[in-house]
Amino acid sequence: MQEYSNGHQVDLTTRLGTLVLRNPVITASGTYGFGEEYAAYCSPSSLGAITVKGITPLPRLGNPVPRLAETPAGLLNSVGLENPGLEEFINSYLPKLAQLDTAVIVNISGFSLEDYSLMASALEEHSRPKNRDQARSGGIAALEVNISCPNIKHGGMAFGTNPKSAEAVVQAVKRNTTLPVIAKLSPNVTDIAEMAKAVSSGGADIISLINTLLGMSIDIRTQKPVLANKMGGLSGPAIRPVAVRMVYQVYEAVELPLIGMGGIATWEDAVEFMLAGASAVSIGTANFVNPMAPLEILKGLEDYCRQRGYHSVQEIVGLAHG
Amino acid sequence: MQEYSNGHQVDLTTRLGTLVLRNPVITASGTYGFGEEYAAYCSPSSLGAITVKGITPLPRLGNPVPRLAETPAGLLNSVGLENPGLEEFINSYLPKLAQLDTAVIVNISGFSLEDYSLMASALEEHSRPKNRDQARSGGIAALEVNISCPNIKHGGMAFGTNPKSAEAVVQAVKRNTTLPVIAKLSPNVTDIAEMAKAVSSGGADIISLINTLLGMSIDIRTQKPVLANKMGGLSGPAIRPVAVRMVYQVYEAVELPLIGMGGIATWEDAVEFMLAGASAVSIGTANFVNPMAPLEILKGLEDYCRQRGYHSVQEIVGLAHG
Amino acid sequence: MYLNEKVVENRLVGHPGQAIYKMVLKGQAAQTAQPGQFVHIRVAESFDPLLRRPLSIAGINREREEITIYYRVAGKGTRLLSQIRANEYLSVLGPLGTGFTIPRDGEFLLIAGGIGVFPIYSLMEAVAQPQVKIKLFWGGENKEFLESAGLKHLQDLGIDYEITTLDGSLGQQGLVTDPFRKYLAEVSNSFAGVKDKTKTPPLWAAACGPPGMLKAVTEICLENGIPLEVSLEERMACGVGACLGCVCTVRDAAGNLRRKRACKDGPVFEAKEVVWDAGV
Amino acid sequence: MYLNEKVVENRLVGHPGQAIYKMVLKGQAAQTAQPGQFVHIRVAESFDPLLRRPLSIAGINREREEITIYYRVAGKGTRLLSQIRANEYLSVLGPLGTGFTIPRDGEFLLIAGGIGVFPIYSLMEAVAQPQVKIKLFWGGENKEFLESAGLKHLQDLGIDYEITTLDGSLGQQGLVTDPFRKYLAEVSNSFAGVKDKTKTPPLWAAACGPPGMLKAVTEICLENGIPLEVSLEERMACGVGACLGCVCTVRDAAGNLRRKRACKDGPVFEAKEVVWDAGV
Ligand SMILES: Cc1cc2nc3c(=O)[nH]c(=O)nc-3n(C[C@H](O)[C@H](O)[C@H](O)COP(=O)(O)OP(=O)(O)OC[C@H]3O[C@@H](n4cnc5c(N)ncnc54)[C@H](O)[C@@H]3O)c2cc1C
Ligand SMILES: Cc1cc2nc3c(=O)[nH]c(=O)nc-3n(C[C@H](O)[C@H](O)[C@H](O)COP(=O)(O)OP(=O)(O)OC[C@H]3O[C@@H](n4cnc5c(N)ncnc54)[C@H](O)[C@@H]3O)c2cc1C
Ligand SMILES: Cc1cc2nc3c(=O)[nH]c(=O)nc-3n(C[C@H](O)[C@H](O)[C@H](O)COP(=O)(O)O)c2cc1C
Ligand SMILES: Cc1cc2nc3c(=O)[nH]c(=O)nc-3n(C[C@H](O)[C@H](O)[C@H](O)COP(=O)(O)O)c2cc1C
Ligand code: FES
Ligand code: FES
Repeated sequence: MQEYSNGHQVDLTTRLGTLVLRNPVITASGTYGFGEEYAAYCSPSSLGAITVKGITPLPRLGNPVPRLAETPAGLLNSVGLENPGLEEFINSYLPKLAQLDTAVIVNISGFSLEDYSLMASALEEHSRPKNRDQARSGGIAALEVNISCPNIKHGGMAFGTNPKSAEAVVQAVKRNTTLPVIAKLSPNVTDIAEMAKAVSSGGADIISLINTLLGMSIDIRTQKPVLANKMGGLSGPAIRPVAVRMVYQVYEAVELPLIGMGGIATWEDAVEFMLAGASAVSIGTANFVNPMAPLEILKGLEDYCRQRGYHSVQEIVGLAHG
Repeated sequence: MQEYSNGHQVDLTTRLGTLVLRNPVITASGTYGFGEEYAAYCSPSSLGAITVKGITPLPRLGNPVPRLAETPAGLLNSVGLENPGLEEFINSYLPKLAQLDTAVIVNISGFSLEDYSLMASALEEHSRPKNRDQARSGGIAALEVNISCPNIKHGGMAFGTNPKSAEAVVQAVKRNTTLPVIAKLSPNVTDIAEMAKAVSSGGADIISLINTLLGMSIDIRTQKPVLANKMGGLSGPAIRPVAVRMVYQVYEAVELPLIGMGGIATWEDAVEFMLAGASAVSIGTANFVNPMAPLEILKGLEDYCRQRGYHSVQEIVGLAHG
Repeated sequence: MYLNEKVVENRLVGHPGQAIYKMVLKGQAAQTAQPGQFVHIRVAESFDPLLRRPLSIAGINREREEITIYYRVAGKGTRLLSQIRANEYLSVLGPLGTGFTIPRDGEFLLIAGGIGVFPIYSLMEAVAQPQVKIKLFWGGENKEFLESAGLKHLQDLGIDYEITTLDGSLGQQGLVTDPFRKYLAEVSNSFAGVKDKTKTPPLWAAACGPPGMLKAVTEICLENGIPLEVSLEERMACGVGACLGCVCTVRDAAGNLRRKRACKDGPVFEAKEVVWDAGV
Repeated sequence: MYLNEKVVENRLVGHPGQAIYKMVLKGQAAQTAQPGQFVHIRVAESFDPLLRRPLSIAGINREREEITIYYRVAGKGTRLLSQIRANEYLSVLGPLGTGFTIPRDGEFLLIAGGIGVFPIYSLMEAVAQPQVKIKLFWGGENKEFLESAGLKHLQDLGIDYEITTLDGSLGQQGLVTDPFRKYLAEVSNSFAGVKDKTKTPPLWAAACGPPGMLKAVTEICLENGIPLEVSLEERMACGVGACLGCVCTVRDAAGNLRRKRACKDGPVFEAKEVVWDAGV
């Protein structure tokens, strides 16, 4: 690629169907709070998008503590969708989020199809940018449908492990919103490609993957599970090979743009996901380890593309295939 | 438990149905060769059992290299069942194995029901101990039915992700052997309890779990998958929380004795699996890191039991439940 | 703040069996550190262990730009930390969290259980004496532990303290709540004659230690009408309020259960709002 | 053997940009080590990185009970290794594998590509000179690399060598196979008159380097009828033959493809049996 000088600009713009981001680096739901907590370390305005903690129709206390257990290169969590509920989210959080200079993705979870429909239509009203400038920075940029939370008893992951229900949930959301709909897949399935096809039939505009792997840790002193909720979701570098494999498989199964996540901690990891087929990447657990991770990853992605002569970061998407 | 002094003997005998082992520490298939390779570091005679590399009816070259990729706290492998084939195994390897002072578990893999039947009946002939002494040390102690290898194109994991085929495979083996049959489950399924119930209906005497998680790693320099076979099986400490969770779930789903494995590297990990419901543990990838691991684990298990006043190591099995 | 702090000192203090270390970090953290806050330290570059480790700020020296930390080797993270040598640099998040309120008058009763004394050290230093009178109640396993965890330091500071040990090897045998309760009874006796309660010096209390102890201290203080702050320990991931991993349960003004984050809303809380053993 | 070896020395040698280190280990490994064998080192206690790292034995001193290793920092494992200090202990498996055959007469031609020269160092030391004449052909990226990887060491040893660099910054520009091929042509010319081939000194060859180079050297040696041994590098997990991760492909006497394990059956193989680019 000698035609490009080493100093050329790399276009970072990331088009996920109608969702256009200034760059492909997103923060993952549940790991970046509501956009404020990490602002001092890693400004939302330098990110492609932020994804807020999963919201449910009613407020939830979530699970009892302990909610965290560390495992080799991994983290088990059983937060259990603690969140202020839809109304409080709209009243207290959304106005602040709308002021951030970044695309805001709202992650929604429910226990029934009605829950999902309800949230989609309530958020729809708050999604319209008030002016042209907000098209990028204000309001809600997209809805991420969490059908894959392993930490709640009913619904949650159950929707995400059955193709029919997954399709139905996505359809319910799609009917009640004009926003781009991201379907977030659970890795706890036999056939991830089948799940991807199902949400694609349901009308998803984008697929994000993976959520956490269902895991467990036992305290040999107390002889009881470490997590009060017994099981939890495994995230972090430990799960990266599983996530990369699933992104690779889903890229071959459907035509939709993908947001890849699961253990991304360095820019090299991000490149790996993009080569596997992700158009954008989401950073979760790595924030806890290194709050600057999203920025370092963005810089590394850009340098990688520049050094290899790509004009746009999107040129590397899916290159590991074929 | 003050009635026991600190110095009491702990009975390590491990009864897995009719398979009786002198202690609960086993080495996992594919990680301990044919019993010779590690003999200098960790004598088979100190182990409860050794499991040999997966055998197929015909010899196999396995997959091309690279077959290994390291990931955070994990290892991807795509050996692809390289093995000398049934005949050569019986002629060249089995006689040496029979001389080891330990129980030998033969791991079998096939591409059709006939393959499994064939291997079971061929090995049946070589399973009978020639004398009383060999009941513990000679011949074949059990067959482990590998329906979960992710590294071969046909058969293998396909059997292990469909309850009906899993049941059929176990049945085919069971019909052709008098040896205890261990069904080895794949973790790459939505519902591990369902799979356990299926192999239980098929007549399995023991269930072992987990085999490797399907994963992938991409080389960002070459922009190709690191493994020549693209995907491989993820093992090592990274997968431990998933394995513990599955052992815990299967313990509640079926009555069969379980052999737990997946990322066990220390005695604490082994205790964790036993508390989750495993009657014995198998050590795989940890051998590569520390060839003395099985011995250290055995010692740690014994000390744990002694310090807590258990007379038999089997008393701790399943304590994390309820 | 996301900082690179220089390790000035990192060494075992006291009996090797107690495995308690003192670490001094030089850098910006000292500038804003408050007693009760903590730092979140990355103990190694590797992803095993993955998470940072939260450690209380036990000493603050703004002039020398140094904070002091005491830690006990509990597992693989603190073991790795103990292997760091002077002049190496550590990735530090902090100071994090909300610290103790520092009283300006009256008597400040400090109750510490085990290594819960560490954050109390910086608190004692921050209190202006003798305007405020300090009295510390500290309970530990045994003499060896107390000696390793800073008994001499207390004596040097000239602090008024009472000690309990579980095995009676030093001070009174029993729980730290015993002398604390006894002391409060004495105080209330000595003021029994004073009708106008505004004339008695105000009492404040702060506690750090295992949950059982904190709960007992809370009950005692509620009975005696003494405002108490407690420092809670929860397993933490982010340390900045983003992951909701470290919550404790409180009852809000309306009587509803709510969660607060130990890392951001705490680790120091008003004891009266905390719901112990929430079970949800 | 499963050993605890003491690090006697571990330091950067040569240009920092080349990141080549020399490590000396004291312990039992030296007793049985043979040129071409390797040690399998655990670089840290953590599980990230998980696996041991295979490194060739580049020097053997039985008297001092020391082996020498040269390594280039390639990734996180070797980076961690470079941080180990003298007097620390390392968990070492080895010596492992099957080494080179050491000729007792004639001329021994050694062909090394890049860091493939490291195992060649111990091989040269093991050859009894001058009964056996040694000639080394060594190709590298550039002058800086060759200087860092031990050029001076070669000069000290008084070995006869020819150097190539890809950029021509030292020695001849090009591939190491160029001077090797040229030299063989000269040798064969000089013996052109000798009818009785048993009268010419026997030629032996050994090579270590990247696969492309080894393949080319193999072709040259086959053409010239020179017995060649090659040392192969494959990713390794166990290092002892148990995992089948590190195989290479050979053709057996019957013409069938078979696998051999680089860690146990190799890393040194007879070049003529190796099937390059097996594709299966
Ligand atoms: C706000 C805060 C301040 C702290 N200040 C100090 C201090 O000043 N000095 C000090 O020695 N320790 C302090 N701790 C505790 C310290 O963080 C843990 O001991 C440390 O993280 C253990 O890490 P490890 O890797 O060594 O042990 P691990 O292997 O992670 O765990 C060892 C044992 O400790 C338990 N454990 C781990 N983390 C926690 C936790 N956060 N809370 C309770 N139990 C835990 C584990 O279950 C296990 O039994 C503090 C904790 C918090 C939350
Ligand atoms: C028998 C044998 C002897 C060796 N002797 C030496 C020696 O004397 N000196 C020396 O510097 N190196 C030697 N190597 C190579 C050395 O083992 C690797 O460089 C090292 O393991 C890389 O570890 P890392 O964690 O630093 O890099 P990683 O992060 O693991 O990898 C860095 C890069 O090296 C590649 N890589 C990793 N392992 C291997 C491998 N085994 N073969 C080929 N590529 C690999 C990776 O794909 C990656 O591109 C030897 C290898 C073998 C198999
Ligand atoms: C503490 C924590 C909370 C999470 N909460 C949510 C959530 O509310 N909704 C959701 O869709 N995913 C949630 N996730 C999953 C992450 O968004 C992400 O899919 C997963 O952690 C894998 O990425 P990682 O390995 O980079 O963390 C959570 C993860 C963690 C660690
Ligand atoms: C290199 C390698 C080869 C393996 N080969 C087999 C095999 O032939 N048959 C089988 O049933 N399992 C095989 N396994 C799976 C292991 O037996 C074990 O189930 C898995 O690795 C999880 O345990 P671990 O994390 O302790 O390694 C292999 C694993 C590895 C790492
Ligand atoms: S540790 Fe993440 S919210 Fe407190
Ligand atoms: S590395 Fe395991 S067989 Fe060679």
